[in-house]
Amino acid sequence: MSLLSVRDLTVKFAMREQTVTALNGISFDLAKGERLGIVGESGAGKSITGFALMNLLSRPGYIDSGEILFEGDDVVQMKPRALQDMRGNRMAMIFQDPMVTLNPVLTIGEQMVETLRAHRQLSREEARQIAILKLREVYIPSPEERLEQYPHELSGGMRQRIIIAIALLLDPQLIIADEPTTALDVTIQADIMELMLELCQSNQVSLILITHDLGVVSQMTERTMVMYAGRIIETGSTRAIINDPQHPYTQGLINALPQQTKPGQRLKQIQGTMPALGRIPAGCPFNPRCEYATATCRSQIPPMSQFAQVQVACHEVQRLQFEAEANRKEELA
Amino acid sequence: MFAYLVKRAIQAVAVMFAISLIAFAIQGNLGDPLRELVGQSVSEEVRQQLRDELGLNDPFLTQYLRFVGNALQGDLGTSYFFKEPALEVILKKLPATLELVLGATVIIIGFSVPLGVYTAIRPDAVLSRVIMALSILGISVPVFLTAIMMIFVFSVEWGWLPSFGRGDVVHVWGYWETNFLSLDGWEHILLPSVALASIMLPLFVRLIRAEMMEVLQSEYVRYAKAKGIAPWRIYFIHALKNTLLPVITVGGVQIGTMVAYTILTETVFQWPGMGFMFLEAVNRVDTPLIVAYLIVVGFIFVVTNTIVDLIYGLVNPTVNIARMGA
Amino acid sequence: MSTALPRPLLDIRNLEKRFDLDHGLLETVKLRGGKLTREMRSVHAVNNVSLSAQKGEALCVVGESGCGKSTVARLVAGLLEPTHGEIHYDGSRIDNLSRGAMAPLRKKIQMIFQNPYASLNPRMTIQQTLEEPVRFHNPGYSKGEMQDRVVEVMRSVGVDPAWSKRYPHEFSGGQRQRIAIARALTVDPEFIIADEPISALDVSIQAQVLNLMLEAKESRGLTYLFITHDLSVVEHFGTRVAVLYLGSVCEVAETRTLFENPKHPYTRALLSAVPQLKDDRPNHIRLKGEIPTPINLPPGCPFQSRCPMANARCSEEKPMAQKQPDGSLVSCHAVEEDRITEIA
Amino acid sequence: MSSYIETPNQSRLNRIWQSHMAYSFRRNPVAVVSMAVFLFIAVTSFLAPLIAPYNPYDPAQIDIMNSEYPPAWAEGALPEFLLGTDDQGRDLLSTILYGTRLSIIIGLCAVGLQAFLGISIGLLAGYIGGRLDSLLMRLADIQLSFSTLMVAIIFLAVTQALFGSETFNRYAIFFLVAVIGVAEWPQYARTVRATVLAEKKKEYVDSARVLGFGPMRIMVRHILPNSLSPIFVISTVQVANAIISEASLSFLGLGMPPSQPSLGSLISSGFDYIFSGSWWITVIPGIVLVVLVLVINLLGDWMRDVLNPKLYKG
Repeated sequence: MSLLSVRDLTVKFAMREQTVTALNGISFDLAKGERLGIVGESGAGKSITGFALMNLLSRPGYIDSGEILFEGDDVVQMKPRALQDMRGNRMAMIFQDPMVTLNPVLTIGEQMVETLRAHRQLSREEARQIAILKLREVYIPSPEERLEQYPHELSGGMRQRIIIAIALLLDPQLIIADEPTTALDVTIQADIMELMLELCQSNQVSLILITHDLGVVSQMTERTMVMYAGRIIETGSTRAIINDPQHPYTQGLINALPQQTKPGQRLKQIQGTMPALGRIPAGCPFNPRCEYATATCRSQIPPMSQFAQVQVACHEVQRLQFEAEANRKEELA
Repeated sequence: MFAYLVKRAIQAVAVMFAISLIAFAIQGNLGDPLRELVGQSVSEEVRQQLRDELGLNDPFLTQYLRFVGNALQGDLGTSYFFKEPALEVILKKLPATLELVLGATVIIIGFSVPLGVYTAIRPDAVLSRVIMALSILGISVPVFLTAIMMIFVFSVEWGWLPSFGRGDVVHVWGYWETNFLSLDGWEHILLPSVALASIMLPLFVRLIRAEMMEVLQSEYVRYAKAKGIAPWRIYFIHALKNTLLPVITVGGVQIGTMVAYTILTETVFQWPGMGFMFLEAVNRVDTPLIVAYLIVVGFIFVVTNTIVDLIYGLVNPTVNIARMGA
Repeated sequence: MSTALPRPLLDIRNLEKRFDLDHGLLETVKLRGGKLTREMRSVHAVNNVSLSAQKGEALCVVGESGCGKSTVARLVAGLLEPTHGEIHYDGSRIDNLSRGAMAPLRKKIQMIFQNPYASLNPRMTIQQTLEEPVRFHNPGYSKGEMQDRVVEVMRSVGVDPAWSKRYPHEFSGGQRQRIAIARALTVDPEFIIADEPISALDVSIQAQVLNLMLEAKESRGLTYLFITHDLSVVEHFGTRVAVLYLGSVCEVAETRTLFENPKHPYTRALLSAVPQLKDDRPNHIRLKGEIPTPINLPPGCPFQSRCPMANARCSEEKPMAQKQPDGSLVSCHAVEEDRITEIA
Repeated sequence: MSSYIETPNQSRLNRIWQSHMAYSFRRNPVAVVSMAVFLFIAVTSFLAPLIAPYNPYDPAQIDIMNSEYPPAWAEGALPEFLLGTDDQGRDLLSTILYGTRLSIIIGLCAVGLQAFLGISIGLLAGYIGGRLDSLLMRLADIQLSFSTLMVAIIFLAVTQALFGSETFNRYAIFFLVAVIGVAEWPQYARTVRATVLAEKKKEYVDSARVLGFGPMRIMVRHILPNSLSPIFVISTVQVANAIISEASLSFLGLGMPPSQPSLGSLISSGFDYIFSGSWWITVIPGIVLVVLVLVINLLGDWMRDVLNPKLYKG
């Protein structure tokens, strides 16, 4: 049985003028110990997915329909008390910007101890000892001193380590990490990624890594899900997605990276921009930007189907494959 | 944060210096001390002699330094009307005003925090809407009008509560007589302190609500929820502490306004405090008393504001005066 | 290959910029161990930086946050005044000019900013935003000439001139960045300072903007000073690269040389830390600790606290830039003494 | 040379801006009603000389024998005095109309003075910065901590004692405008400075500097238009506050004299008669005052919601 099973999850935002759909019937499964990457550009709905899994959407967002089965319980139907017991305990979250995630007026110690005591019957001292242990695990020097410090006294990288330590405090089954390294510098980012990978593997924790950076996904996850305008458009093993993407958007995303083009040459760009919520076109949401779009694409939403090594939602995937083949032959000839 | 402390101290001294200059200017230009001393029917020669004796012909600086020197020793002149040292007159009236301010402060703090927090947590509840509607009405009614209306309703129409004076006060120590040790005292102080609180309370409710709502939107509150922290702890530990930081600064500024409003409240309720005394002194052109009031009130402002600044520094970990030298 | 080069278009010599943290006498006084001491804290944002760019080049400045790369850009743009050092443009010194004397240069040197949501005045239409600099620098232009100019730059950045009556908030981030580029192009500059122009944009939009900048470079013969933290962009866009760490230059080299044969330990660590698409294991050089704050820097090499090669000399003496056989300039004692070993 | 661009810009800017404002205004019944009530009070009071049944400033029309008649609906009323008469026999309706006009004029003039001082000082402090900025802002903090009302009471009390009531009463309106206007400058100055500082950091200002524009042009053309929202919002609140301040000062006898009553002095003169049952002299002008201030505050609230500026605090 999978650890997490999401079925037809739909999230809407009740704006003043209209209600817009931010997540449109997404479904996926996550096995115990598996690391899944959710990739997309801003507005794709990847962060909303992360918060929806915790049932932590803030107004005006709400889960409209669907179910999120986590260890057999439906998170969507959970009572506030049950949610509170689950969050931070069985399912933990790492936020994007470590500079604003920790409460500025509480010491690191207070913020760690309260998390432990919210879920376990522990004395302050016991909780403190566990906190120190976990800080050691994330390689924080002199953890006893850190507990007495306030967030503003620590650097961004240090804070993100502490946030990872807090996520691990109660040995959760699943960690959702929302762009955990985006706000950090490259050298620090590499450290944090390595640390997360090591901890997930050694503790058998499942990970959902939400990011816009294909490079990060490539190094951290086993499976990848590509999102566009509130839908999953392609999913499969990370290797398959990176090496042989099928959806024109995924292809475009990878080809647009500067590494994919010879220096000085024009990058292969995707035209246009991601549509704003509420202005998502009929049919395939990608059709206005897609060079392969047909009349079908403009009217019908493509279903998910297995193709090559991945599952992809594209009407024209076969033609694409055919053309790619032809191009390759041409190049060879 | 050594600089923080020194700066506050220097500022306090500078403000007191400015107040003393103003007070001195008023003393020199308002009324004629000779007339108060000897009346009109004295010849010009005797007047000049008296002026010399009183040092009124000395150069400005000498006169000012004498004024400050006397003030530092607690000598702020003698009230023309009471024929007593001005400072003593004020000190006698001070407890009445302080008790009034205390009563109002307790009401403001006691109600504004729960109401502000409640309306921030449940912005759509009917009760919140009622509280917010009342609060905007509250800030639209001037203090003196609230006071009058309360007298009209509770004293004139229903006759429940007394409309003026302090009633039976119990002597505690020195000049301090208190309202809080007799039922009659409580009855007398109730309306004035409610009236004094009436404009500040809605202001604080709205301020706390606005700050709290902003804090509740913050990333760290969302993070606390994601950690499974209980709601009460999120509201009262995570959010409230951050909410109160800006509220403290605004609160410090409002102390001045509060003292100003005591003048209005005391006038309506004929409360025998400093404010009421000040207006009487103005009507009687009792210059030493006016000057003394100015200095005492200025001193209270400076002290309270400095204390508020220090509290802010202590509460806010990013200012951090608790760890000096760090 | 850099020996017989003509006079560089931009020449930065020993540039320094400090920001004082403590203003006034009082803040410099500290209570230490019961004694009053006086100390000035200042941020050493840029320390003794020398760089030059030839005409037609795209000089990239890379580094992590706090390395002073944006400060360098703002110093060259004249938004900040250097504490020490000189900036020469086309043979004449520009860092000490008054605003009036600077005016003719403003047409030549333009700047593109990071955040497209803040770099356009929200209360001005696109037309007004683009017209203002044209009018300001060409008072003699007729209304028709001005209109032509605006239409021309809008076309050249791929924004439909029919939208010129709209306000910035009606455009997406990518389109705003195009408009910001258009604004810089209105005065027909020859040198463009681009401060992280694509880092606030989505991947698919980054490619669009980068292509636009490449096009402008070719069609207008522009020279770029390109500030970025993204090494993959550098490899693609830059002709030469300068790596900055804590306000000092570690290494300057031709792009290809730098990527094929990085020499400075920091450059190596930086390159190895970029997550690669095709390889599925993070395999980077781990640096000790974190970037120190640039407040009151200690003597010696700025990188010593994290450098795996650091020794006693590194903590005492600041390394000078040394020319390497392949033409790159490296400031590192270890490289100079040939102590660098392969580190994994 | 810039006038050419200014005009079309201004009107277009207004059009866009107003359409957004107008839309949210139409959708907000509280704002619509508040505006209607405010306009009603403002128009009737400014037309007081035309529509008021009596002229309270004309001694020939006042008869002390008419004093303390209750409003028309109460027992023992005279039908010609719709809202009754005050202690001096003046028609209360007419006196209220004239008094409201005075209150509004003093409020608007005082806020105009505040805005002029505060915006100039705020722009200066924000744009120049440095020592001048810290000095001005410290002054503003100190001034604020003493509170407008306190400063006004002391200033007016001393002035009154210095000049004597007769001279004071003659120029009371100017003293009031001056003291409320001067004492409240920090509100504007701090708000404007905070916005200027926030705007100055934005890259469009840097871009204007790189394009070679001068500081005056950047201030006026770029920064000021983007600082207007908070100025609008605090202006409404300030008018409400100024009217309350004026009423409070007049109530204390430090403002408008009873011969030329504003709403505050009317309430004050009626207060003595409240115990003898003549409640209307206090209550009716009191209600007018509260309604006037309330609708202005409600409009301010609405404007704050629509423009949502980041206001200065703490």
